[in-house]
Amino acid sequence: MAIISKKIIKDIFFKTSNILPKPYVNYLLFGIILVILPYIVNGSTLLTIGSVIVYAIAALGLNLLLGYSGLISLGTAGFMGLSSYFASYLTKDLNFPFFASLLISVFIPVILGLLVGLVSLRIEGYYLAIATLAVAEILRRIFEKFIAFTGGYVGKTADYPNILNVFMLDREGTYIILVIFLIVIMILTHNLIQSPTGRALLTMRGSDAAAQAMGIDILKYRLIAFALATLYASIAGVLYVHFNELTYPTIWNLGLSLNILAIIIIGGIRSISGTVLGAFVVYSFSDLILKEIPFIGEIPGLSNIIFGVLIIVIILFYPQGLIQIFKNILKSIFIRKDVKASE
Amino acid sequence: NKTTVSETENNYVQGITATEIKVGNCAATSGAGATIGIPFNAGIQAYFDMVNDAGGVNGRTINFVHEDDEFDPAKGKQCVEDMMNDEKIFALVGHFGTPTIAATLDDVKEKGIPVVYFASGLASLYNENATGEDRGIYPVQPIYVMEGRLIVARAVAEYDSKKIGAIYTSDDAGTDMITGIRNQVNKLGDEYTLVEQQVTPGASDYSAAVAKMKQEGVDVVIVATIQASFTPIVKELAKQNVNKPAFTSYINADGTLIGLVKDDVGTKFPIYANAWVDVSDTNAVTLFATEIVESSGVPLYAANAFSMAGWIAGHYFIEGLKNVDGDLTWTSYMDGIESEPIKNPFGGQIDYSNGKRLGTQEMSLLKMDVTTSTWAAHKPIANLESILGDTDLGLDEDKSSLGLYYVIGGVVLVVVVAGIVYFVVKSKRRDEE
Amino acid sequence: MSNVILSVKDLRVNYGSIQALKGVNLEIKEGQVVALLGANGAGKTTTLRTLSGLIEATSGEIEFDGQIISRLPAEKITKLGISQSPEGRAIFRDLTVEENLKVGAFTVKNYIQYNNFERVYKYFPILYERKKQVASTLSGGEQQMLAIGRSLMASPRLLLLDEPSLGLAPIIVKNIFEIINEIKKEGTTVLIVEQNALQTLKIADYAYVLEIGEIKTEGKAKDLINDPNLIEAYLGGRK
Amino acid sequence: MSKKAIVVNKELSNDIVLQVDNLSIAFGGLKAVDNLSFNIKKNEIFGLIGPNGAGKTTVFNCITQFYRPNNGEVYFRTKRDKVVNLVGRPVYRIIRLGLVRTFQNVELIRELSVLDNLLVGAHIKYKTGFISHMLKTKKARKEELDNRKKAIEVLKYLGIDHLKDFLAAGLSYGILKRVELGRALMSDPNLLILDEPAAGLNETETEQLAETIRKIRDDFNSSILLVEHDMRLVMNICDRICAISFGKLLAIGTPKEIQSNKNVQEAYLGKDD
Amino acid sequence: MIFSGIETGSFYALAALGIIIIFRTSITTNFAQGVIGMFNAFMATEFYYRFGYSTVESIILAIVTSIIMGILIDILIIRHARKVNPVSKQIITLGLIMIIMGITPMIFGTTNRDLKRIIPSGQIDFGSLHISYNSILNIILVFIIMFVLFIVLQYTKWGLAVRVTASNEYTARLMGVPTKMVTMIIWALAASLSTLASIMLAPSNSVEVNMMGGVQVNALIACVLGGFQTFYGPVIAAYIIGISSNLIVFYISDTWGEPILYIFILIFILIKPNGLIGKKLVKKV
Ligand SMILES: Nc1ncnc2c1ncn2[C@@H]1O[C@H](COP(=O)(O)OP(=O)(O)OP(=O)(O)O)[C@@H](O)[C@H]1O
Ligand SMILES: Nc1ncnc2c1ncn2[C@@H]1O[C@H](COP(=O)(O)OP(=O)(O)OP(=O)(O)O)[C@@H](O)[C@H]1O
Ligand SMILES: [Mg+2]
Ligand SMILES: [Mg+2]
Repeated sequence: MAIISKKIIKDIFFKTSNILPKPYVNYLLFGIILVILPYIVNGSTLLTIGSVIVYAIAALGLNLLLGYSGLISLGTAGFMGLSSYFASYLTKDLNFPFFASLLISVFIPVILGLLVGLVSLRIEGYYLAIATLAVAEILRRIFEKFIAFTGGYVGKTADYPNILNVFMLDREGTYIILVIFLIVIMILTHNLIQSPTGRALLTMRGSDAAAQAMGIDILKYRLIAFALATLYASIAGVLYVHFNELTYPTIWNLGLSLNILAIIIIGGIRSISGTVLGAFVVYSFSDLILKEIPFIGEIPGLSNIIFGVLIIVIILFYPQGLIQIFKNILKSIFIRKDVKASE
Repeated sequence: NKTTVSETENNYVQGITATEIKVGNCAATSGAGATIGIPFNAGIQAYFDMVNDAGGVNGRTINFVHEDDEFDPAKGKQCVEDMMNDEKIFALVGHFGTPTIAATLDDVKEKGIPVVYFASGLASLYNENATGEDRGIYPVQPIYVMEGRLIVARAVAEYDSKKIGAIYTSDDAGTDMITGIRNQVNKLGDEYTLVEQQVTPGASDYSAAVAKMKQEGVDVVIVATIQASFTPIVKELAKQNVNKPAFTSYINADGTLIGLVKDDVGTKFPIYANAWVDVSDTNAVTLFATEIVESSGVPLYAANAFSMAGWIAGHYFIEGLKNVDGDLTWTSYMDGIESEPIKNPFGGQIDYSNGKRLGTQEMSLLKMDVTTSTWAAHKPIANLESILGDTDLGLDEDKSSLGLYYVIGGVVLVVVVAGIVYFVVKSKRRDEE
Repeated sequence: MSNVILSVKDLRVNYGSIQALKGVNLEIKEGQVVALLGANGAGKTTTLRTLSGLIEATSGEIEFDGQIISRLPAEKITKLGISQSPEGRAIFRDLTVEENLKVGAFTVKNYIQYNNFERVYKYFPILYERKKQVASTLSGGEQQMLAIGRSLMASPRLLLLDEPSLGLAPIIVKNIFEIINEIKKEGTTVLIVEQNALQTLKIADYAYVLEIGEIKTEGKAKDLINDPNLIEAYLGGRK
Repeated sequence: MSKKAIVVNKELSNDIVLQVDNLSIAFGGLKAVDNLSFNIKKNEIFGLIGPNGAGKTTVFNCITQFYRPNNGEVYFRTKRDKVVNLVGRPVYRIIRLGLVRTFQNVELIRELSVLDNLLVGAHIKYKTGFISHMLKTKKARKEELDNRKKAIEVLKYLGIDHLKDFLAAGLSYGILKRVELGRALMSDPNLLILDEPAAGLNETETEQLAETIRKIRDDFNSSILLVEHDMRLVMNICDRICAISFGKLLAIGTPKEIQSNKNVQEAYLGKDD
Repeated sequence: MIFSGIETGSFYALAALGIIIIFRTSITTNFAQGVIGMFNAFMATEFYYRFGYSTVESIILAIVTSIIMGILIDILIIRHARKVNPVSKQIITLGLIMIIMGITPMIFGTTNRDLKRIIPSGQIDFGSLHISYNSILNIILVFIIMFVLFIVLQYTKWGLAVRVTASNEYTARLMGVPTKMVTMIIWALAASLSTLASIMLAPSNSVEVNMMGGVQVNALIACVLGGFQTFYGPVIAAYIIGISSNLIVFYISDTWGEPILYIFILIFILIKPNGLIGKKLVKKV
């Protein structure tokens, strides 16, 4: 019995840590666990986990961009915000159906993202990072000041999506949509990074010269990377506004972009499961765990301090991200035994 | 007029037991909003401590719970749900932060939970005739749009100013106030003109906006901003020697601000602030000061506008409670709070009867006294009508319908720019290769 | 007989779980040219890096001129007079040639620095021509010369050269060996790692042969050069 | 450059693969390559030698369009036996014509396995786009499988198939050089340009390399252009050698001729002891 | 107004200089630069109000604490982050922000504070233009600091040491450059620069947790506009931003002034991708 359970655990963990092929099963399994959650946890925990999912989606896009194409963007929050306002404006003010609004809301940020991608041919490294920051700052000012569209500092609300007038979703229903988006995106991303496109992106990151010599069109792949990163970010923005039923200018600030960056660094760059893990750490650790600890939760700000320390400690000791811990643990548990057994 | 305690616990509404009433709020007690949230909650707690020490209301003590939402509306929304559904509070007291309030207004209405005191002057709280699920909303603070109008009225009444300058922040407080200011200036007629300048809250340089005031030669300057921007703007006015009387919102009628600006301003120009609280009533102030210091242990809070606001929030909730007839339920509470006008401990009163949800409509005028570092009472409490003889108290907001065209225009612009840049980059690349 | 300037006792170095050096013993006499030979991956570079303090040894002792240096940081070791031309050149890519050389002389006084500049430019005239050029745009060989020149700028007492001839034209390679002879005459001790075993042995006084982290053979260069077995077995060369 | 320059159709005699005509490039005042001309024949191993800083790498960069020459043309016979001028073409298009290079400082991708690094070399063989890759369509899967097979063959050919799953980051220099060679071979080039392939190799490895290069010429039916400072290798395998100095041509000829050329000896080889 | 732009530009310049020298040694953009300054501005008020030091003394003491803080950050964190890549280092500075933002209200309470000017009053009048002595002092002080730093970084051995530490830390150590010392000095210097900026800004504003938010963003943008390769580029850019933002707000639009400025800057770096001063580095293969 014990042996069987160990084997099952082993299978599951190894697959999620990308050691064995076909991680679809694991992603789906993970999805099912997420879907069951609403029946277990209370409402506000669900909201927290919903946000985790939203930010995980945006972080997956940034992971593609930073981890694979080596381009760094601090504009994620701006793009998320833009799509969230579009989604809210289209569904609430103009009564567009959910999917139509999703398409349009995602289209505009992606065009902007492509623009940044074009620019990335001329501006690189930290210049690009700060240039994207400037783009996000401009967008945020627009969110603040273009009141007719954004509601200014009062923010703007939206409803839970209403799909084809058939499914009038409630919070749990919207949550399930979030989970579906996350899992589908995880699978698609997994496919992509294992494909020639993924290799081309990595090559471009490692060496411009080698990439070009091997026939990789830098412009094309930078555009792809930016398009996907903004696509993910803006999907996340749309989901955010429908799940939280609101959007507000100061959410979409530099801090959020940095947090999303923190997700992939803490979770593990170039790792899908790492990114999701990172999102859980960054966006739920403080709320679900730290604040529940009696002493820490009571003193305002203390949980922030502890979390700040934690981030630094993780980066100093696990530069490859937390996913590395899992892999190490699993390796030390299973592989050694396997080797012995096979001898 | 006594509330009878039901026999079986099952009959109690949420948040009520035989000995306790649980109320709560979500406020920022960490991060940037902590400056407001912590003293505010301390004020509420101080009032409840006082009530509890005196035996509570009808044998029930008040249990005040609160959670930190870090001024993040998404967290605030979660927190409010927590409060309503998990903590099962009876009422929200001191609902905090404009974005969170805007985001949760529908939720709390749907739930039907009473909300007493909003730490915001959001225009959508204003309702002249609340019925149905809108009934549970009890704004206390003045609505910003109304305040904007009041400031103009005061400026005109005090100095007969024709050319009114206004510097406002781009946040909700500033933009709502400027709406009221524009509105009132328009109403006054053609001989009155408005010079307005928007500034970003938390900017590090306000000199351009102030220079504009100077260039235009305005008669008075209205500083329609939150506290963080008030100090630097006033300092800049002094620095550039604009030296025109300044009027500002009740938000800034805070003793601690005087210390920050008095060295710069000196006697160069007078500064007036609206006030919906009257601090000249020494009894009320002393009571507040002793209680808050005893409860929070922070002497500074005795002169803190936010803790005073919290105190008022506690007061309004308790006064409503005292008026309840029969079993304590949400409906009976609403009936109770509407049953008679409730006096503000620091002057003025609010009447919630017949669905009136107008917030404070009358304000006094204070004048900054730099020698004693206090806001001295200058004019007593009055409403628009008594200041200027203006009888129209409504808040006609000007909502432009141009939004859609701008949006479409913006979208087209982005697409066109993207196209142009694409072709430029392409052709450039062809050149380079 | 001159005295021992560097002695290494039972040096062990690990990269994670990989053991790169498994107890290396060396002794270098002042004023000699000593060659450290061995196949790819034998641990030659690791030895040099450990001597310079860039890698910390797991155990063992390094004594330089009567002082234990195995626990000193790299910059202190350089100050004591050990200077290295590292594998892979490691030039400062965004600095000019001149600035690169200047950094090489970080530990010496200004007047010495001027002499050294002259000397390096004499050895490698091409560097003088390129002195204002950003180092990353130099040709491969020019970068190699820069790395060697930079290590000479510190007026070292012990010079560590890691594959100095890599990427250099035959004529310059000959030069390099002449330069080594010349600085030897000035009293500098040289420890050289080379793939080009025969040529190296010709100018060396003494040689060690490393194999997978251990010294397998050592002896006078003259003797080793005439030991065809050894050359065949460890250095993969014929002739 | 105008488009015209690109489509010029030049008559090249049938046995010539690459013709460099009056190539010049200068950096600031420095003439790195100065009016250089040479040609490479089919199935020839052609050596380019010269002192450090003579401009060899720069010539390579001008041929592969990493640099744009100030002057001169580079004609190339493509896989489809068409003659094109390379000057003015985007860098990433060159490989499609059948010309591929390696680098003086190995440019492999550390995060990728040896096998994946080889697959990068097959980039131009993929016809599917990133959307099919995301959806993992049937066509995309088949393509990947085919190329994988081929990569393993190439690895076997170079004798490093046992390393296929190792990350490039942890491998020794000699192996990396071979992987880079393998990556270049994945595109079935008809001209292979190698920049100092023997640097850092010991003598045995260098001899193996010489063998491999010859075999590649025969098995892949391609020409090879190489720069190398290891004279034994160059003299051993090259059919013809071009020696340059300060960007200018010194001599072209067979290894023997070059070895005995006074100018070359003086500028490059040094006097024999 | 232009003058006040110069003054604001000086604050940006100080902060930008702090960012750029950290970039040049630790190759990371330090997002915590602003909050470090904010914290030490609180320290200055603490020395002034609680311990009764004079304004100048308080400021000097705050600079000292900022130096200590910079050294601590280096010893406790940055020194151990050698193997950490630049992007992860940015996240470390994000962690620093969280810690400092959390600690500040705990130590100093939640009320805004006031910091006095060094020269409390007095001004020079040029017609309608009034310039306070304190502004002049600020500007001169900043100019002197910049000048000294510039000379040190450009013409001394230590300046070279800073640049090689950034270029390749391992090799720098091999050359005998005490890189640990260099990074420590640089972090201390950066912390004190930003503290100086916040202390100069404080009298015309007030000391509060968010006081350096705008300065931080503008300083970052100044670094890009000026180029990361020189020390003086960002400084010049900081002044340009300080002055032109005032001019744009005044003459073009109060509401959209800042976005317009940012758009101009974006267009500019599109045209000159390496900033005002930066030169393009050719990558050779
Ligand atoms: N950074 C590193 N991480 C892990 N292993 C390493 C590292 N550097 C070297 N090694 C391993 O340590 C051993 C010794 O390497 P070293 O570079 O010292 O050899 P070498 O004799 O200089 O070889 P070469 O002639 O190729 O330069 C090799 O097995 C190598 O794979
Ligand atoms: N981008 C550049 N900017 C300035 N000078 C350059 C640039 N690229 C090359 N050079 C100069 O052009 C000359 C030729 O360089 P190249 O790299 O072609 O030499 P090489 O013949 O390959 O030498 P080696 O054998 O040392 O690799 C060198 O002197 C080099 O400094
Ligand atoms: Mg080596
Ligand atoms: Mg070369």
